[in-house]
Amino acid sequence: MNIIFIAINLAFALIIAPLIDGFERKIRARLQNRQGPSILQTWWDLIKLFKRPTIEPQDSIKSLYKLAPYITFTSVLTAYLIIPTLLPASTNFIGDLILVVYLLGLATLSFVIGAFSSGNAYAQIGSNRDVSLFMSEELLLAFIIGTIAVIGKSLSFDQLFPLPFRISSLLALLLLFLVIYVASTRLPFDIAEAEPEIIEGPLIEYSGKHLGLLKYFVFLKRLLLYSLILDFIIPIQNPIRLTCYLIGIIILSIVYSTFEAYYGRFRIDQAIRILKRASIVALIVWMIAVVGW
Amino acid sequence: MILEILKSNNAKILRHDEKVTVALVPNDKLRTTAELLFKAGCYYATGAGVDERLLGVGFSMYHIFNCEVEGRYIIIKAVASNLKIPSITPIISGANWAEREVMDMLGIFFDEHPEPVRLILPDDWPEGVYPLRKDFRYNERPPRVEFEQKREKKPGVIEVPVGPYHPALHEPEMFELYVKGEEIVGAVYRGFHIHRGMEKLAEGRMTINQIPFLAERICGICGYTHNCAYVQAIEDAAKIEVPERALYIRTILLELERIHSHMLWLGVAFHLLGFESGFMHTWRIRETFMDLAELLTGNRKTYGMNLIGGVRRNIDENKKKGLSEILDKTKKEIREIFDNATQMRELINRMEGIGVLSKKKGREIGVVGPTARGSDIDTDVRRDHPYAAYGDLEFKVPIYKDGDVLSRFLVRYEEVLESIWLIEQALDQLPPGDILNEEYELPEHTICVGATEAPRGEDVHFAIMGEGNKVYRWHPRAPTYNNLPAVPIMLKGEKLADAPIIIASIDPCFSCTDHIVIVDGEKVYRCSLDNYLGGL
Amino acid sequence: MGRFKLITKAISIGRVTEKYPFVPLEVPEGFRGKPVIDPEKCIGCTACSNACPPQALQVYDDLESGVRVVHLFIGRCIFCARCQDVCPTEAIKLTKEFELATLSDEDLHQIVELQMVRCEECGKPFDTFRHLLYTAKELQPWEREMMFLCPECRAKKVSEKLIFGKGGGYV
Amino acid sequence: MEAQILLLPIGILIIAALIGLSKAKVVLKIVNMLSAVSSGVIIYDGVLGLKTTIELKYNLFNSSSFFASLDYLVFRVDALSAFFLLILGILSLCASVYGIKYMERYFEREDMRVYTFNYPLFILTMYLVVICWNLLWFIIFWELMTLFSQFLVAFEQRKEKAVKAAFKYFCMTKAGAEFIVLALILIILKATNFNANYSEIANVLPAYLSVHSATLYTLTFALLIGLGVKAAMVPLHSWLPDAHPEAPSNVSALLSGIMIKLPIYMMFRFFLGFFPLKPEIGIVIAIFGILTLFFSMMYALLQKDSKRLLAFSSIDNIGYILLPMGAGIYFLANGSQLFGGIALAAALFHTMNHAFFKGLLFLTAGSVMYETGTRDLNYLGSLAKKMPLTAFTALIGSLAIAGIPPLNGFVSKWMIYISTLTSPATSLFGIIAIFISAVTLGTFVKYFTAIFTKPPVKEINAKEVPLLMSVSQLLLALLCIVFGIYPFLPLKMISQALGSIGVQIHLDSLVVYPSLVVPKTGNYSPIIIFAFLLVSTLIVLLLIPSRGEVVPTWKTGRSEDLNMSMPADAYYRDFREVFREVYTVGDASKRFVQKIAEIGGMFGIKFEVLSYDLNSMLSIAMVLIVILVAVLGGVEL
Repeated sequence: MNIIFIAINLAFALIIAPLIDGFERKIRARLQNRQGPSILQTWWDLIKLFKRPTIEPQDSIKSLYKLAPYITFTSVLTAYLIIPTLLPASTNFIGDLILVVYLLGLATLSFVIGAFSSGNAYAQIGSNRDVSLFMSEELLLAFIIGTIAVIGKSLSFDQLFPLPFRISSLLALLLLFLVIYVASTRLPFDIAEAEPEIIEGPLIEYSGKHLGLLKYFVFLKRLLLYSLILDFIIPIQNPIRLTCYLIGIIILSIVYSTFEAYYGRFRIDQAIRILKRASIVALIVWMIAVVGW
Repeated sequence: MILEILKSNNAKILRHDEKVTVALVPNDKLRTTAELLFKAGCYYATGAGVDERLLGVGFSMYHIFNCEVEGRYIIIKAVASNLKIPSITPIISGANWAEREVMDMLGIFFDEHPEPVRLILPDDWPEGVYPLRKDFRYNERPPRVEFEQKREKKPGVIEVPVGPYHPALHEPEMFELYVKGEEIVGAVYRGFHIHRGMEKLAEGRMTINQIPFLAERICGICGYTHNCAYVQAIEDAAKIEVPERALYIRTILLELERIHSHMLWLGVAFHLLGFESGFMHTWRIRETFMDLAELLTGNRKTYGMNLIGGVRRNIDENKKKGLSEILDKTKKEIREIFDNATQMRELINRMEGIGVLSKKKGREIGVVGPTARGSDIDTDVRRDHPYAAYGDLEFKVPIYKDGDVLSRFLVRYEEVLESIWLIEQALDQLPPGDILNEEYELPEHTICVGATEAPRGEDVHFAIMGEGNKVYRWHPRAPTYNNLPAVPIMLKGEKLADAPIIIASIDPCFSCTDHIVIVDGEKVYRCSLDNYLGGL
Repeated sequence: MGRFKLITKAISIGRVTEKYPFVPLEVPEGFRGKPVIDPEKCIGCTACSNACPPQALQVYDDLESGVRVVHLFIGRCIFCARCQDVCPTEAIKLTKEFELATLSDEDLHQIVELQMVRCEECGKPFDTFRHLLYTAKELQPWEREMMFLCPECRAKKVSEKLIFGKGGGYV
Repeated sequence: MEAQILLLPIGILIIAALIGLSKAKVVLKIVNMLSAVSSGVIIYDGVLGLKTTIELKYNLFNSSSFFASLDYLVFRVDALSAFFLLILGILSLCASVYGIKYMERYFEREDMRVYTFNYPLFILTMYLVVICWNLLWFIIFWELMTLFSQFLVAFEQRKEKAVKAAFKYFCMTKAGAEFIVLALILIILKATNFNANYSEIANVLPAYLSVHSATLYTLTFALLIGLGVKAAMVPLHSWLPDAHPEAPSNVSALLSGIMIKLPIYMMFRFFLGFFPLKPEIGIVIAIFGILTLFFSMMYALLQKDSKRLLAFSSIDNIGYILLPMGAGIYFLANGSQLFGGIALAAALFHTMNHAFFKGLLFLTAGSVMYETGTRDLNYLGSLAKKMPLTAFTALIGSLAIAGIPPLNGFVSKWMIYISTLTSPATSLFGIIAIFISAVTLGTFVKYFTAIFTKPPVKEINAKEVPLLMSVSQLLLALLCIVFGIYPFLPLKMISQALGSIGVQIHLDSLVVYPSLVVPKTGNYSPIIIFAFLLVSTLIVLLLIPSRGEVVPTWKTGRSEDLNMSMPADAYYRDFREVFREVYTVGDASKRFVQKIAEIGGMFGIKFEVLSYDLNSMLSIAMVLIVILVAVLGGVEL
């Protein structure tokens, strides 16, 4: 039964993730007085990219450069085995919160190594920023995980979904909201792919199918993180969970894309500093959780 | 007092009136004259070399100084004795490019020039072929010559190429940033990738009333002020009475152009800071001004309104009414947008204290326009050399002291509001009468200069009248030509992430700068601004 | 706070971009678009070709067939409307059309051919018929008779007149 | 009879050392091979030891003096020793096989006898330290181990740096050893009246210490310092980053692979075997662990010398071992068997993992040196083209050390987090551990990309290393993968090992095939994850195949070749800038130690930070011993 559920969740994610991006593009267009592209546009883009041929820069390490997008893509797919998206699948025989975090770590790692292998200066600078951001983001995330673990007395999702209602859990979720925003490479924090100075950074040499995979990866990652935060909130066995979940996703994407449309890009050091401050807040939240509020 | 200086250096005054002073200075006195003028508060505007062999003089160099205190342009002429003229770059570093340009284009050599290498001509251009000499036909194309690239990698830094094709630059130019981690430890500029041969074209083929349309195409954004500058130069030479109404119409259009140019820049600035919605808002408002221009002139951008002696289209009553209505509306909107946008901390943080240019450095290089006003240099051609109708209108010149990107940003923002105010005044006081005066005859061999305050700064056109409805020599100088050398200074020690906004902060208009050159061919890295700006 | 003001502003204003390629775009009166020569009105006076800055308008005579060709190449045109200004018969006008992208070069050329008058004496075509008529108005009556002479022959004729007086010489 | 097998490696290694005294070229091969063989035997011993306890007794001399305690030389392999024997065996096997080719590079430059004589003895002494069952003999072997290893560190005698590093290492560990001596004197004087046999101690000591708590704390203090120096626990680590890079790479592999684990082994013996379990001791150890892993890894981020970077990360991993050990002691003392067991298991598991991937990484660094002759990350680059095999193994090592599933590093880290995070007292440890493991990832992205992928400043000519070297790398890489995907085997050993010091972990509740399950706390199924990753990657590769044409790298339209290589010291500049407090604290503490040393210097006592004067080092240690004994006497009366 679970297996089927997981399969359905996976399929759902694969289909819906680009649509969510299309939806967000529509919202941003609306906030910028534009007619936006249609919601399907992201899907068309992906299909076009998958049709295009790929190229290999001559300074690149071919094998790594070519393999990296696939690993990146599949590692986030693997995370979908664990986090229930559409249907409430019990996943405690596969993995827990720690595993999800580290799978995303794997994704980042392979993404970055692929970029480094492309041998382009912009890619190196970009992935350098990416890793710096990842490390500081991980500090905040670590505190949140600690808080959640202390609150839920567990790390496996069966125990954690939904999180018991406390002050600390609310604050933790708020911080998680921020981390997710950072992790989903959105505008104030898309420093690694900053277009004006380092031209999409790590992605610069990637083209065609590779690029398509990496873009697809980003959309899947976003949906995954959405589902994570929603699962923490919505009771897993609730009959109306499905509707709540879908509404939640829509709300999240509206809020996120509004933020994205109305923030200027941070410089990398500013971003790291912000995350550092946030993690100090997280430390306090952790204390609150330990106290037991 | 200028006259004293010139006389004391036994210069021969060729022309002296309220606008322009032209003097022939003996070569041995050239440097002292230049120094004295510089000390007296005249700033080096530009220099132009002329092949005057047809006038029986030989090759000569014109150094054009902008004397703000007296509101006049001083043109020092020096005649080359067997192709040699003493260089004034050791005294005025601003003359570096001008003199090198003349070296490339006319083959006049400047003694003791610190850096006598090619600036403009590409490396595959044959030695000893000088495109601006009169015996070089305007449609001639010399053969390529082979050359070897000599260049070694810099260890310990990444050499980040910015351009020729880079989204941060909207025109093909080449910066090369030496980056350590995120910090820029050095920068190098290589320009002159665009080659349209306008000067040669104007001298070779065009009649005096056709050149305005060529001049308008020097710049893709602020073409009309070039057009005006040229027209003013000729009118100044021929002493033409331009109808009042025409002057007012010119003023209106100039300010309209300034507004749309600044709005464009502000939008781009937002875009470079990653604030896309700000970009959209700004350009949404800019669009109304584009439509206004279209309404008044029949085209969004290239107005084509000027002829020698006036303008071609009138502003009738209902156009006037529509104009003032729209202005009222948009003024409020602009205020709203920018007052709110400047409350967004992250934008301000990205601009505050970034890319600082000190007043002293700025004077040395001779930066102009908002770049200068951003670093506390109080200069504005509209006020110092009143042209068009600016004499009768009142406006204030915004000055900021910090010299960082933010102050340039604010200068431009305030200038937008000032321009709207100017247009409103001009519309109110728009005098009646005709708009074009075609009764004039053109003098021969008169040396004249016209200047306007382009959105990017002072815009100087130097011309010598020729026989029969032609110009003998025409040398426009775009503001970016003076501002570019400041960029590497601003870049040094900043973060790579700030490079685009810093480069953009002078509102560079590369094509305007490059318009002169006549050839194309594959450029390689050669000249480095740093070499004379105490660089890397 | 300013951020939220901007957001509300944007929402209140709504969409401002247009579905342009799918809906036509309005341009105001006096828009300077694609120039078009009216072959009926054109008299081939070459005023436009002299005024045209980019030499998009060129006028040349085909002496064999005796045709004056007025050739407008829009690929070079800068839409300055100087031709419109100088045209004596308002034959050339700038339309509102601005979508000039095309796949075939021909669309960018407009060629007007005008019949030329041959000189009565030497038979060399020297001017378009229309231009001759246009100028005929302000000709003196005594000039009318040598209207159909090319400038050279006319000059000859005139000098003869001056030498031999009216009605040709004494006997 | 079977027990005699314990003597076999001793014999072989001594013979090897004796052969090693000759200058002949072939000796190198012979010595390495003999060491390899003996390592094989050691592995066999380990396997044997896991089955049954092996014991050998020798009655050396009959005396009833202080030396009575030296009387019985007992070799005994219980499950714990066996576990460490396995690690030692596998690692020294790889190192020796690797050394056969690798050491040839030194022929013309160095006197090989330094290596050929000391290397086998070094392995031998480590072997003896693990198997001996007598505290006094242990300290003797321990000192010998220090001695031989420091000769190996000083292998390149011409390099002043090497010699200095070796001497610093020797002095510090020697001084540390004095503390151990102190501890053991206290034990055999006070508790066990001159009986130094482990079993005896294990019987008597806990009861005694539970009464005399002052002695307990003194012992804990002394042992933490003494063993901590050897294990490079953070306040006492400063010898390691100098010593490890200087040794030949296969020796460095042994040094940080197994040698710095022996103190861990002894800590298990003492703190779990001999001492009563006290929560505060656990917490203290855990705090030391946190300090260790935090600071060392933050400093590892700065390094631009490949082996120095690895050395720092060795310290970091010691932290990753100390942390769960302390936590485990804490849990056990508080009677939560489940988490205590898991934490201790995690400690042992990480010991093993670290031995494997760090050994592997040191070998790859060695291979790079072997080909290019440099350790400078700024200069290296793009070697993956030239040495694909090494690059592959290095990648596996980096992934494993960064704790990326489904490799072995993740399993142990996962166990650490699971055990620590959920309970409030220890969850901060877990949090910091998570953060640091992200920093580890960053560091090893730097290590890998700087050596293997980023374009070099100028062309480097290198080729793939000879087979013998890559074989040992591949073996270790294989172990990293296998133990990652199938952690149940090592866990079984570990449960035995812990069982032998009286800690029960309920393996059957932990391993619910095919996944590791901590009831109501966490779960991880390496097999499913691995299978899914593999299969889905293959499927995507089939669906979206990528074969592209080769084009020049895009340089925004520039034609000439630019220096596109990111200098290693430019990595993560801003991150370091923002987290500069860490470094200020670190440097401040360094200065603080120096200050103390200066004050000490005024009393004629000199710390290693000031000079490398052996006598003064010993004298400090002696003085400290005297003081401590006096204090203790005061307490006891």
